[in-house]
Amino acid sequence: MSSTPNVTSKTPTSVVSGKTKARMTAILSVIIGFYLWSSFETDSFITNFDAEFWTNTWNMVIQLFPPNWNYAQVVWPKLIETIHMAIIATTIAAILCIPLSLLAANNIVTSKFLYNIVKAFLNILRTIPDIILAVIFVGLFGIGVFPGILALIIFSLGILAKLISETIEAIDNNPLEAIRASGGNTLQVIWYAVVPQILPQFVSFTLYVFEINIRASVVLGLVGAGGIGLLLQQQINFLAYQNVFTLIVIVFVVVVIIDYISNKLREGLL
Amino acid sequence: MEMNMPPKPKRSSKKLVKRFIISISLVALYLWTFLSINDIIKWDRVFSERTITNFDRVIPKLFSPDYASFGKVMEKMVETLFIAYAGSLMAAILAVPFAFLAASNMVRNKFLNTLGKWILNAVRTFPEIMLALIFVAAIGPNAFAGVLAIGLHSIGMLGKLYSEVIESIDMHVVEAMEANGANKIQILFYGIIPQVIPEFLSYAIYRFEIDVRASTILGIIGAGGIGTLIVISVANRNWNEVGMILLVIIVVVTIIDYLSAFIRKRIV
Amino acid sequence: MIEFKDVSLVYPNGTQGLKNVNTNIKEGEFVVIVGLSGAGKSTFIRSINRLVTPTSGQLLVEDENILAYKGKSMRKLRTKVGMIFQNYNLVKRSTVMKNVISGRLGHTGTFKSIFNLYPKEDFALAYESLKRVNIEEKVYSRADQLSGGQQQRVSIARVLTQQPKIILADEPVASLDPPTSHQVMKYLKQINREDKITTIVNLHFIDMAMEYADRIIGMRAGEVVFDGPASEVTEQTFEEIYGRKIREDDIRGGKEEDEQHS
Amino acid sequence: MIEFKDVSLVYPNGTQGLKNVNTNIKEGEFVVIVGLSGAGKSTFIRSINRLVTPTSGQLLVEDENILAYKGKSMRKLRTKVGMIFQNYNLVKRSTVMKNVISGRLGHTGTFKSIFNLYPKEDFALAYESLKRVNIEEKVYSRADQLSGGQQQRVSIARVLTQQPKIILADEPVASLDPPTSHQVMKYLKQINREDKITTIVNLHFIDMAMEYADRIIGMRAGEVVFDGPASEVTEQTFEEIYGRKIREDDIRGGKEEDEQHS
Amino acid sequence: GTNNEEGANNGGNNGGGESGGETPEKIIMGFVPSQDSDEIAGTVEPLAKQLEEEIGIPVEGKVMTNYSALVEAMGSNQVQIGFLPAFGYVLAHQKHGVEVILKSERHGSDTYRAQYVVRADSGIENLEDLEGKVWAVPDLTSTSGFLFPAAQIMDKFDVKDVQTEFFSDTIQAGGHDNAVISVLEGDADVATTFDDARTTIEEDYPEVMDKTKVIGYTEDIPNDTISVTKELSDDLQKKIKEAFLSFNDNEDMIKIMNEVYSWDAIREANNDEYKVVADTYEKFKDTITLD
Ligand SMILES: Nc1ncnc2c1ncn2[C@@H]1O[C@H](COP(=O)(O)OP(=O)(O)OP(=O)(O)O)[C@@H](O)[C@H]1O
Ligand SMILES: Nc1ncnc2c1ncn2[C@@H]1O[C@H](COP(=O)(O)OP(=O)(O)OP(=O)(O)O)[C@@H](O)[C@H]1O
Ligand SMILES: [Mg+2]
Ligand SMILES: [Mg+2]
Repeated sequence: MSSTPNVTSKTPTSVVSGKTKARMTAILSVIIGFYLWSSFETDSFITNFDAEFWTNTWNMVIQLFPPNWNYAQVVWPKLIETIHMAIIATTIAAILCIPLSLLAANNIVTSKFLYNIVKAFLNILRTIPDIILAVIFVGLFGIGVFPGILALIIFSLGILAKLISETIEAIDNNPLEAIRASGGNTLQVIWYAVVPQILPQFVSFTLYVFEINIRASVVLGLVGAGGIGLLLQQQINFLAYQNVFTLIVIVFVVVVIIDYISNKLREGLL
Repeated sequence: MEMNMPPKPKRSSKKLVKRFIISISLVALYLWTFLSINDIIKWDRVFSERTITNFDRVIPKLFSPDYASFGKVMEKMVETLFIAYAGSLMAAILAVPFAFLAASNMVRNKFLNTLGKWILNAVRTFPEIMLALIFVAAIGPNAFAGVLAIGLHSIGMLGKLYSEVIESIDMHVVEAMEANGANKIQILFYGIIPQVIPEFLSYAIYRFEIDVRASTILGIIGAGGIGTLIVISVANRNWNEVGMILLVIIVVVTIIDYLSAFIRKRIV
Repeated sequence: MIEFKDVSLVYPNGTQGLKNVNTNIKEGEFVVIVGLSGAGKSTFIRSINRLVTPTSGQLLVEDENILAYKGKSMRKLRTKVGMIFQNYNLVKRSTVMKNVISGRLGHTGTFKSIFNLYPKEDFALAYESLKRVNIEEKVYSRADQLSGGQQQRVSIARVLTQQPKIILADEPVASLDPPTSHQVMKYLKQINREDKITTIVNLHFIDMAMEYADRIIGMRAGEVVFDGPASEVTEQTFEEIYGRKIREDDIRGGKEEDEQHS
Repeated sequence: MIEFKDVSLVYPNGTQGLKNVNTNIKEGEFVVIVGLSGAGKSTFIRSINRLVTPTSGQLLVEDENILAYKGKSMRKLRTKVGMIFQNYNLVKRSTVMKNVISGRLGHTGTFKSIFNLYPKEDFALAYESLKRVNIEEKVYSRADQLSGGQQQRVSIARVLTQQPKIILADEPVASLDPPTSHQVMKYLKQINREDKITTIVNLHFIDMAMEYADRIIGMRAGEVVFDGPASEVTEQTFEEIYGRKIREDDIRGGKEEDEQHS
Repeated sequence: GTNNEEGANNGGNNGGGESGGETPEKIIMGFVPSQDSDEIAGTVEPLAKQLEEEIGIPVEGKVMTNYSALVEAMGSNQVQIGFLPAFGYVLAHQKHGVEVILKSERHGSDTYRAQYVVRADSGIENLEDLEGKVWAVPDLTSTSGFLFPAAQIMDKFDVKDVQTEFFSDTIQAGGHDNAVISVLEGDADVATTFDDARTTIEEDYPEVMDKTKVIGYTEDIPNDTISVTKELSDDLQKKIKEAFLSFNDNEDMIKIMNEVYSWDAIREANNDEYKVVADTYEKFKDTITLD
């Protein structure tokens, strides 16, 4: 070795600068501080995990077993209803989200005003919990599948439009420039440069939302918006946990199948 | 210049068959859906006069929130926030080991890998409401039951997202560390964690946003939060109060959205 | 054909992209712009098809001041001016044909283009262009299956399909290895000769510039510091463009070159 | 120091990465490997620190056959062999210091390294290395805030901190522009001379190879087709390496070069 | 159980342990607002406060809109006092040995009935006419909306599966109000609800009283309960019982209870009174099918 390192006062002794260190410490303290506060407010203490907690949990969990397969036959019709609801809601949301997400992408829309309006609208849409949407639509249209579908549409539209518009914002802008430079107008730019780039993500996000919709309908049924959740609520009310578990397993299998199919589709597209 | 037309594109018959099958199944799926959904939805009822009067009755009330209940609603909203925060933070940490297990570039064992993915999937499928029920039974009807339900459920989703982040890291960096003789744990701390931490944080914050919304449902079974209020005011047809709840949720969640977007931008 | 009259461009953040540029490019010329990174080469080129808009001066293309153009007239300008980019700017997931035919977008109605209803001649033209850059057998491949050099040839074919009067090329070979670079430059030169298309190319390497250019424009800090035929380039020119004495390093593989050829 | 004895490597998919390679690299040599894309240059280099494992033959480093190495002995080998990559392979979001000090991971206990408890000397060494490539003022910048050339210098500093006996560099300048390329090559050469570290570099450009190499190894389709001092490279050599007659195109900026220097 | 007030107190927040009879440090009181009432309460705070004063142990009140969690929480003795609807109580008693100590009195009665509502112009006059009609049920777990009327029809017409054998179709309306509305709107021919659910929608549907009529009632159903877990010591149970009963003499409390829970008074109760619900449930335990 030609030069032995000479330790001087200028020699750094840490991997980050002092300023960064201080900032990290501050951030960490804030996170932990908040956590302690909310632990306090919600009585979440590690001491709650005492033996009693585990026995009680265990007593509940064993009641789930074994799943009652006889109950499965009751589930089928509602499961199919759930799938139908999810298909319709996802399809409509996917169609509606196209113009919305284009308008909410800052590399497509040059008008800051329009962009902000659409973005704000989508943000508000996303803030509303699915359960409230369902409750309101049930209030408007009466109990049934229809308000459920509406709630799912609005709910998934918010998610989908956000995901897609972020995808659009992240695409390679160079081809857009190339099309623009050869005289294409906005629609042509979208069709030739944006659509091919986002198509795989569009499909995969749509399938993702489809999965979310299936899961969400488990919740919606609680307030009378159709689907499999209605059964969940009833079985919980009868304290029939084996049936509940059957239901959960069935939903799980459906979701896994959807996951599988969507992976295959994604592979085919990319 | 003589003009030649390009040759017709060759398509392999296998691909054609595949496309054909996919198209047919899609069409069939939609036919089936629309035909059967027509039986379920009673269109004449959905678009009855009653619906119109419902609109007249409900919508104006929704838009004139009952400000008197602000205090009550806000109190429950704050509780909801605390539940969501404690739950997401718990999940943000506990999801990490599962994520590494499920990431195919970290655990080369296909069996363990699939196992990890299945665990995460299964956890995600368990409805929050059922989890909350179990925890209410275990520790009583309080916010902590909600925290556990939200936390456990979130592990499923965060674990999945985390594992995708891990799968997308720059493995060249890992290779570079390997090349200078670092062992596995050193690689983890020097090569992998710095790459994933900002995304992890960002997803955790994102999950917090979702959890705020998700924890609204917990109140139904007494696990805290704003859910009880929602159900009761709807059952009492107190749409003004529903309007107030809606307003509070929109405002609070929007503020959180902005804050978290701001923080996430600074992290990455 | 293209005339810069005291053109300046200040970017919103205050960077001076162009500074009082005056120059005149004649029809059919093959001009190469050289300069250091940040000298304003891209800004110069992109002003011509208004991808950026100069903040003062006049820029005439075919005797019309294009700086006032907007909307439709701008699109019309752009159909006349083809552009080739450093990173090819192809839509990676579309086929070569779809990329090449997109050169005709400016000539085709929105509706027709969206449903791929191009006239037969356009397809023929696109195919012809692919043939001219010897890549016709890839016509239905996806763009991301091609190598860099092939992608750049496709992007040349796209420009050819556009049938432009001017071709702008912004560092078309910066991402390519030397043999491929020369191939691409040769195609550009050949098209320039055969079709009499005015061609303006940005290059990083002054040596390659001298090999192909009719005329070289040297830029530095937004200003034109040299403008003349390739044969007039001297050490002095280097100094002006790079702001210091020429060093062997400025040319890839300096001194051993001579041994090589001896 | 490094001896390939009839080394072959077949990738799992059947590609022959190396084919009966026999060569001997002596301590302190500066060897440049050239060859077309896919010739096996990377495979050659990566065999030496066992990032890939040859499937037959013997590979001796300091007279020990490293092909049998596993786990601990392999990590020990790797602490002796530093590596520089085309894309720098820095952890983008970590500071320069953290990246450079990671060169000492192989010398540091797991626990200490996790909590950044390096001895003072290590920090000093890391800082010293940064100084040697003239980038010490960036010590607390994040790696992604640096330009390509700077990143590559950091990655050299990382290797220096490792205090290796051998440095491998896999196309260290392929992503850099010519002046920066030369700068990086010069640092490598300088380190090779000052510290007597055996250095093996892959390059795409034969001209740059000749400028820096003590010795050039030409590869083609997994085989060594030339092996000798830079001065012995002839047109014949080119033919062997590139599989065809040398053309002016093979060197960036061919013929005008001579005019240039006249 | 015997009193071992000191011994069984395990010091935990929520008590616990299986030894019958203890005095926890704190009592949790769970309240499920009865779906079978016109106004649904959102708070149990005033009751809890008053009770705390009377028995001298901290009392915390919790409201939940679904009784199953309350039943389970009482099962694990995380909640000691539960305001359970009749059906919920029966389940809790069977599964966890929860005991009823009190019940509510509404409109001067400690029981209520379920009613059959049909459109006034439908020509349906009595239960016989209902055969083959469409039935709107608030919820299959509702005591008045489903269990009692179904049992009545079962016995009267000797059918096994009321939903499919007697009625032509069953709609789950999702609430007593919704059940009435679906009759009003013609989606169903008959709704079974508590007596009289129509008043809850009168404000929104002023015509409801004229356009519909009640053609029959079921037998009496006991009102909602105040129940306690078996782990509570007899002494404490007694104290709690007395405290609640004393509210009957407290004008303020009566007022609160009436306003918030539409309770007029609190009465003593024992498990036998709920046997009728248990029996009814027994009939359905295996035959309740959904859809
Ligand atoms: N959109 C922009 N906003 C602000 N400044 C810009 C913008 N584009 C370019 N610049 C600046 O303008 C100057 C000229 O940039 P230009 O891209 O024209 O240089 P160039 O010669 O093409 O360089 P390079 O060889 O790196 O492509 C540079 O200082 C650059 O940083
Ligand atoms: N992991 C691998 N699996 C299969 N084949 C490989 C793998 N890595 C390299 N190859 C193949 O081995 C051959 C030699 O590759 P290598 O990367 O050594 O070439 P190279 O000379 O470094 O080329 P380049 O200049 O492109 O880096 C090539 O044909 C390559 O496709
Ligand atoms: Mg440029
Ligand atoms: Mg290589």
